[in-house]
Amino acid sequence: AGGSDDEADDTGGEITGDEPMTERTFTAPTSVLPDDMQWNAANDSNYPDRPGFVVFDQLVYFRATTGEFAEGALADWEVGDDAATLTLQDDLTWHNGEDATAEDLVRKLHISLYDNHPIGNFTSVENVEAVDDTTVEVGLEADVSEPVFLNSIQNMELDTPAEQYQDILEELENDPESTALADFAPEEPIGTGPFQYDSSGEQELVTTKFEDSHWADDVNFAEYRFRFIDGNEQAWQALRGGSVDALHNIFTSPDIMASFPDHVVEIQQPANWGLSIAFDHDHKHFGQREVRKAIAHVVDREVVAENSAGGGDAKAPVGTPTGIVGNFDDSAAEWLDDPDAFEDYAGNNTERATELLESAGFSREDGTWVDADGETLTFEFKVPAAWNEWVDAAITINQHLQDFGVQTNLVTRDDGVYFGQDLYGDTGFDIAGFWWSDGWTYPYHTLNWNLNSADAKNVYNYSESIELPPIGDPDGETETLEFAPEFEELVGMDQDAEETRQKINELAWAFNYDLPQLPIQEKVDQCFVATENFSVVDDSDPDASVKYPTTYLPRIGKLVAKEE
Amino acid sequence: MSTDEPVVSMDGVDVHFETEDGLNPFEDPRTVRAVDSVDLEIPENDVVAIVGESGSGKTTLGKAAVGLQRPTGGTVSYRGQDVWEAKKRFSNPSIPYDEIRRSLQIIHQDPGSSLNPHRTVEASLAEPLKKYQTDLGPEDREARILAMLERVGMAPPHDYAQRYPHQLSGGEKQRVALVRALLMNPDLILADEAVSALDVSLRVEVMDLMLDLQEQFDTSFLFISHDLSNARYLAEHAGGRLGVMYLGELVELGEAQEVLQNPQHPYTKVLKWATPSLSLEEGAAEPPVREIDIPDPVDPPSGCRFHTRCPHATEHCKMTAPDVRSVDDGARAHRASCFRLEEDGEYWESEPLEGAQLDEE
Amino acid sequence: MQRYYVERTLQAIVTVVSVMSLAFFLLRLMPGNPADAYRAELIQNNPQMTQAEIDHRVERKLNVIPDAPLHEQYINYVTGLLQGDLGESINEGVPVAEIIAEALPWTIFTMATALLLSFAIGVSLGAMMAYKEGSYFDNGFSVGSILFNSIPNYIVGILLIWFLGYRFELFPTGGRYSTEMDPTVALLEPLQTLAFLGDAVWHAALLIASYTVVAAGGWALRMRGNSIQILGEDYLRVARLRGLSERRIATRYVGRNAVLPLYTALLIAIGFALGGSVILEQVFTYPGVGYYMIEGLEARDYPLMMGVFLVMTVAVVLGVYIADLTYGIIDPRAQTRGGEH
Amino acid sequence: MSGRIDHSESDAVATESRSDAVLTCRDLTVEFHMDRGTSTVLNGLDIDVERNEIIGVVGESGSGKSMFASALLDAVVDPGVTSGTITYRPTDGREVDVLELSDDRLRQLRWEEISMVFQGALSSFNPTLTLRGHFAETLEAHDYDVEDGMERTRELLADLYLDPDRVLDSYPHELSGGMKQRALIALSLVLEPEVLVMDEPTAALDLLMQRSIVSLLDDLRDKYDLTMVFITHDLPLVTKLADRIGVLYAFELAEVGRTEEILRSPTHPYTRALLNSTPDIDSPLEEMRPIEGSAPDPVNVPSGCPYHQRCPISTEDCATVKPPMEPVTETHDVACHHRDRADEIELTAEVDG
Amino acid sequence: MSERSERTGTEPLHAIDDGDAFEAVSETTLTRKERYQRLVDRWLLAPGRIVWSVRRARIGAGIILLYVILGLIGPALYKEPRTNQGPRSVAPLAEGLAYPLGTDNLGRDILAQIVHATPSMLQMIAAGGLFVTVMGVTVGTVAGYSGGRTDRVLSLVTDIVMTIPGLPLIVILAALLEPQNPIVTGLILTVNVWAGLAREIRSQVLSISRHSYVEASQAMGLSTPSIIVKDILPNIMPYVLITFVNAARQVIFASVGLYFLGVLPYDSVVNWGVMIDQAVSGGAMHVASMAHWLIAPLATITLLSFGLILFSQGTDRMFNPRVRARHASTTGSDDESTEAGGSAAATAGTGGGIR
Ligand SMILES: Nc1ncnc2c1ncn2[C@@H]1O[C@H](COP(=O)(O)OP(=O)(O)OP(=O)(O)O)[C@@H](O)[C@H]1O
Ligand SMILES: Nc1ncnc2c1ncn2[C@@H]1O[C@H](COP(=O)(O)OP(=O)(O)OP(=O)(O)O)[C@@H](O)[C@H]1O
Ligand SMILES: [Mg+2]
Ligand SMILES: [Mg+2]
Repeated sequence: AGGSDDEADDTGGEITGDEPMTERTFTAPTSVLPDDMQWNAANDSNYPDRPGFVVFDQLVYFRATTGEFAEGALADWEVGDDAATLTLQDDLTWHNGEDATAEDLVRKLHISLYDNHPIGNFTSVENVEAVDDTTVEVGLEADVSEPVFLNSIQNMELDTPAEQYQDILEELENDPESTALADFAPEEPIGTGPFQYDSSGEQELVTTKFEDSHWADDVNFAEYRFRFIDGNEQAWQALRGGSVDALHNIFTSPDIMASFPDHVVEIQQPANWGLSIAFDHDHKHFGQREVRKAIAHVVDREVVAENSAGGGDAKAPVGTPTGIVGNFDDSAAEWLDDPDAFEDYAGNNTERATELLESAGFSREDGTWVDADGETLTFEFKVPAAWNEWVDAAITINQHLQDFGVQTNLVTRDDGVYFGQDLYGDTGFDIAGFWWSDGWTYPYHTLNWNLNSADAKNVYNYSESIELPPIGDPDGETETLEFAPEFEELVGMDQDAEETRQKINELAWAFNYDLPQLPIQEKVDQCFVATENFSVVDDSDPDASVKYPTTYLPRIGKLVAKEE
Repeated sequence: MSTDEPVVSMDGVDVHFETEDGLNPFEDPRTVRAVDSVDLEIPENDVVAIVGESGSGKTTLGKAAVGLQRPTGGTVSYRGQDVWEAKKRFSNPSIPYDEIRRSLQIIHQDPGSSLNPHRTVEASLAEPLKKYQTDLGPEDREARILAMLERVGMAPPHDYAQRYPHQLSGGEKQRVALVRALLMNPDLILADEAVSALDVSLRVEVMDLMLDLQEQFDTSFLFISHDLSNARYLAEHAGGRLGVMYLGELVELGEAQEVLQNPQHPYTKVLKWATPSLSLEEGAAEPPVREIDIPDPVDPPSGCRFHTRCPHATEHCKMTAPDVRSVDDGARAHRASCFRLEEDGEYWESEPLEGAQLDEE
Repeated sequence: MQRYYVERTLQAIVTVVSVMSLAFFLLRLMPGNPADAYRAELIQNNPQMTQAEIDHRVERKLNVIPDAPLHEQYINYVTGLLQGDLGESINEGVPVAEIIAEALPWTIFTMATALLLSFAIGVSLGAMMAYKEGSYFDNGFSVGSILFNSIPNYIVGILLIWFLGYRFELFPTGGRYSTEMDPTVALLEPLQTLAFLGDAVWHAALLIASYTVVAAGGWALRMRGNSIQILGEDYLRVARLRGLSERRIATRYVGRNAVLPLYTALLIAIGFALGGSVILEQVFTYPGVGYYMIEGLEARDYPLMMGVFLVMTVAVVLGVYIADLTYGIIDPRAQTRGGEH
Repeated sequence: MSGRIDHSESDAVATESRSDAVLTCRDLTVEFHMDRGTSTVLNGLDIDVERNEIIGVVGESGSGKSMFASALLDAVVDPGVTSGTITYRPTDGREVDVLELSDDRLRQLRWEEISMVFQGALSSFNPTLTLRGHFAETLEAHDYDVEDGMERTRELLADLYLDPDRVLDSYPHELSGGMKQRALIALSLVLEPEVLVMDEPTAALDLLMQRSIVSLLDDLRDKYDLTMVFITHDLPLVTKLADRIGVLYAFELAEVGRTEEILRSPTHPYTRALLNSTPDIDSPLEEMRPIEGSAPDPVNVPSGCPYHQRCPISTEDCATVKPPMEPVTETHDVACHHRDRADEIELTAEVDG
Repeated sequence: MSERSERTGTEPLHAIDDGDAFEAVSETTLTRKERYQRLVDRWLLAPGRIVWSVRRARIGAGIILLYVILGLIGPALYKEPRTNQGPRSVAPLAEGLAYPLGTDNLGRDILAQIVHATPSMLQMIAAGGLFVTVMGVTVGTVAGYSGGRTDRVLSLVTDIVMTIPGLPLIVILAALLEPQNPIVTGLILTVNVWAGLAREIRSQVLSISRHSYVEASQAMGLSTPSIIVKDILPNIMPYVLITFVNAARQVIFASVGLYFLGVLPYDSVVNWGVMIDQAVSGGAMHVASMAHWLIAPLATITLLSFGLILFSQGTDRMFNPRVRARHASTTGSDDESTEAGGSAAATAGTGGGIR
């Protein structure tokens, strides 16, 4: 079994850092047909994002377990009050042989700004300029704390060489509405990453080691291939059959993992997001805090998470719903001064739920909850049909609620309709599967997402302010809390300051008390590497939590080919 | 019911079928002239037997007579009322269509397909009663059916009543069909080859039964057969008439005995030749026709339609069609259409066709 | 007869046009649109992408989607169609015709092989069953045929993948040909061509097998019925009395006369096979037209779906059309019957 | 059944004397074993077919006529069992026991020596094969020279008033019933057989066509020196053609004799009834009457004389003792206990000439 | 003529005088019970006996009956499927009879899922089958019987509907209507299946209406509907039944296929197709210990489909009057020999049902 419980042998031996160069090929899956691929990430069709990770360099990389940023195309960065200074690696070379300079980064940032990239929240095109060959200064229009800023540029890749994008930038400068960027569809990428495009065929994309890359010294294999694989079953089979050496990120239940060869290791990374139940706050029943809380008490999150993970540990149940991620390793509680002051809604506390519902005027008739007007407490629970883990979780949640006498009905929806119309469109929902964080560890992001974001207002119609009692005293005197100003303040606050912590505690309490959403679980991404021909570090290494280990670890010599 | 009007009178009746699959889309669809300007009156309590080769239009004529085949020309009247006029939705006929429908019945050639295989004899027979004798209760219906079955010699009737058609012999099926027709109390029954499919010994039996019932119920019969001996048997017994059809035309019609003993049309003679008798005499071994096969009814010969086969045909026959001519006078005149009935005329002058002779041997 | 051809041709055209129009409007009535589908895809693939970014992208997608009134879109589509233009795939950004031209040969290859194979197997088996009517052989294979006919072909597909693909790893479970393969079909390179074709067959083997197994059962049962009927015909008895060899009787008499009525069914089945490939190709991730149908559906890629739908409809209409027009040539009995089959 | 053994013995003696028989049937029996019992559909038939004669076999529907025809070629459909003997004597003086032949020899005998025209002529052709194909394949199957054979075919077709070119290139469905029937006769003669067995060859046709074919057959017999067994339910049809007539009743022969003997002095009550029930355009009107009762079931043939239940002159004896086949004249045999009382049944059908 | 009737002595007795036959009335009346018994015998017992007499039909009927019983009383007798009612992925019989067919990845009893899915599947099948049958029979008979323009129009519509590639259309309709109600789902899944039946029935009706008994009924002035119902429909019943079965199979195949593709939405009510989908995506094909999760619904579907085909093969006899007569208790025995062999008509379509 590919458990990570066995040590050295599993990971294929120690990585010393001076492995000899080999002719090996590392093969991973891609879900885009290699023949159809085009390499402009801003174009919507057939952009191969996994291959993109090896061909292009991200500006910075993010270690999810520690919340730190690691260097990527940027060697250094500094975020001050009114400016951020970004310094490129000085040995960065484009695959076409040209040096990658600050001009290139400026081009990237300009294009991104024209393309509505979120750094536009802090700056504009005029404020971005190269200071020297490797340094770019970004003037900031408002206070931004470092993690918030870095988060916003983290998934940015240096992928716009002059050869391909100079004309496009010029066109955008002339006409910001131009669609030139979105229409551009280069058949071959030019990046700065450790592997460069070689060829693509019916089933495979071949990239070869780029000797001039910043990372070249740590890469000891000659090729990185991507094989077209569609669907999880095919992917598992490919890994099992040895036609790929890794899977980037596929939820895999313990039963299935058991079918993998012994030399396959699992690398877990916190995904920092997961399923929640979104309530329509405009709904007659779900707009009531008591109802939401009752539901929270009824759903046994541990069971749900376990079911959703197929009995494995790939989903961590949310311990205490505070709107802070880190349930995977309990790091969430570290942000709280007094974790016990928070309601944990643990287990299947029907007594408490009954109390709450009765206090809201509901009564139970023939095993069904009915409100004071005689209306049944009933809803359709919508989930996207193709998200199997969610469906499994929803089935379980549904079961818990039905057992408690809430008349629920699970409805699976076409993905497009679900996201396009139920969540972001007109059809709406009573209760739907949603997510309660968006991948960042810094609590600002998650709390903002739940309490203050456009989604909070538009998707589940959350109010802009609430009446909040003091922390730990739900029955105490309430005070009005306006969310928007709170978060505006928090954005610029130094993450290490005590007042920042205070604010986070207060907002977490607001979350815990009012339950804008009910967080159910937190996902753990699963990456698999076959260690027959390659060695990889254990997932306790913080670098293994950079997304995706299969594409990041080779850069830093933590995924290396074994000697032939 | 005692009008002087004939039960059915057909006046210049044509039935032409259009066949759709012509080879050339621009060509007019081809027409089968199944029945061509036929006049025929069937008075009450009369028997008319029609004979002719297969495809000569007997069935079509018969169906036209009982109002099951709409004529493309001419009129068919029931006691003076135009049948198809009466059927029209907003017409105001002197005799309602329902009554006409009831009065004209049919017995089919094929005993096998004349009864619904899925219904017992009783169920089949109950249908007309349910429709026309609504006052009868189920028990009375059953009693009547049983009585009728017994009347036609199917005893014990309740056994037969519960049988399915496949459990009946051909003769029995025909009897049931006969009963079904009779239960409607019709004025005219079209018996379309009603005995041809039966075993020889059964034919006489069924024909006798028909004669019997015709007598008893005062029903007229239009009896169709390709077998001259059967037609004769029935027609002569009832003192009825015999008609001969050839390619859609009624070429000869008259008292049965008269027609047989004194056939006027060469075709009637051919039929007579073809009807085997128990005689030991070596009849003329060669058929008295020039051609064995009947011409294609889709494209019937010009002039007299029989000229292609007639042993006496001349060039004249090829050109002109003969008129109907009465052989003798009288209400039920013997008539035929052949040039040879004329004392003189172009026919006698023109050249005989190849293989034909003017005079009989 | 000619009139019949003209009418039949007209009818075929009317059919295609009506089905296409129906499909055109049905497609656009479906809940969700390309932008929604795209949003779903973005969300699914990029959990860290911010809402603003996603909105921006979706908005950009909306620009690609024609937003003229429906009837105008329809007219545009039809005029395009008349000029041989199937439109451009919203999702893939390439002309639909290109996608289909690339995918169709593969579907035709697999489905035609499967159909012909199933037909050949079914017909021979059915004839043998009829000859041995009532024997253990007959009973065994009858039940077998019924049983196989009771299983949807994609389930057979799943089972085959399961056992031959995953368990024993004898066959690949997806894709058209091996990565290493250089797709060559050239007379000058017979070896490579052969290797390539062999590889393609190997890849399609399970797909073909799952269709074949199920369909063969149906053909066998029909062939058996037809043959049994013919075995009872008078002319067969006469043929035996005339001293014809059993082989001639089996082929020229029983075989031919029993197979002929299946000819129409075969052609129609060929027509429907394209449409029938949808689930199978999905199960085998075999990028043929059926696969793109679902791809198109998931992305609400109207032009792509319309294109695939058109191809499938035309295939059916063509199959029925050819069957109707040629049956007379194939079966002399039908010649005089005209259009009545 | 008690009478049967001795009657066949005596009959064997009687027939020995007869001269040039092409086919001699002795105790020819066909049985079907079915769930509800054994169905004897041909019961101990003894009959000789003389060379170059036309023998007519008549009987009502279901009396076993077709079974007799099939049995002559040992071609009774499965699972029928044929027993007894059929001796075939070709011109060269050999004697062939038809029922004992090996498969190969039987295959040769059929069509080359004895051929057959079926009751269902209209469905006797392969619908997807032209008539030329039928002729050619028959010739090939018997290793005949195809070219010669086709020449003969043309002649045969012409003799039958058919246009050889048109007919040979047609598919069966393109021909009318009469043409098909004649083509089938031609097909049965293409190998120049000695004996032609015809099972109701004209039943489905018009009278005119029937009559024409019958007269054609007469010509053919003379031209090709054929021996014919002509089976029909239509007595008048065969009287013009046949030299002798056999009357089948209930799977057994009731009476055999020269045609004029059967017509003039029918001796079996059944024959007389049959004659009486036959419509005829020449005979006076009042004289037709049906045969009462119905044909017996092959599983339960009445004991004794099978006709006794329907016979107006039957006695106790008839119900128990089976009447043997005994000669009335040298050429006229009948199986009836009351052959002397035959006159009691009025013969209404008067045969002239 | 008395002379003749005397000669025509085939009628053994003339108990009723000639004229009376026409006026005869009954002296006895059937009791209600007797009549009721006759009806029951004709419509229920006789078909039952016939089905019972053919092995294939007997097995088929047995299987179908099993499912019907399962659908009717199964849910009441057997426990409901619930998440975590047992351990995850228990193999069949691994824990005795607690989970006879094992459990799935959520610890739900698989037998319970199959049992509780049966009613909705049966509804779906019945709805689809009925829809096809009613549509097909109506359109087919109307077109075939009335002829003329009605026929041409209906035939054209039928031909067009028949040509629509069924599966893609269903996929679109399913996405369009998102049916949750099994009955609606059944209708959608058979939306174009009726056309094939209609076409077939039309030609059958054309040939049946050439039978002279139909003309005789017309001659009797019977109304068209009654001719259709009494003279024509009984003849096409075997065909109708076979099509019903094929439609049912189409429903099963297509529904499972579409659930499997994820095109059909599903709700809390379990469903065989959903089970297969969940099993496959849950990896049952990969792990031997979970194989039962996939095999159970597969076998359930196959068995039902198998039963349906067997049944339909046996049922043309049910409508065959020859067989009927032999099995009717009210009629005397019949001596017709049984014709052997299954029927040619009963063969199912090719291509696995969906096209
Ligand atoms: N419905 C029809 N459509 C087209 N042609 C028809 C139709 N009915 C009859 N005919 C043609 O009309 C001609 C006369 O047919 P009809 O059935 O009246 O002949 P018939 O004398 O009754 O022949 P038979 O003795 O064979 O019953 C035939 O050539 C036949 O093919
Ligand atoms: N295959 C069979 N199995 C059992 N009985 C049969 C079979 N074929 C015919 N019979 C029976 O054999 C008997 C004689 O049949 P046969 O065909 O010889 O009659 P036929 O005199 O030729 O009658 P028809 O004039 O109707 O052709 C009939 O009672 C018939 O039911
Ligand atoms: Mg007729
Ligand atoms: Mg016979």
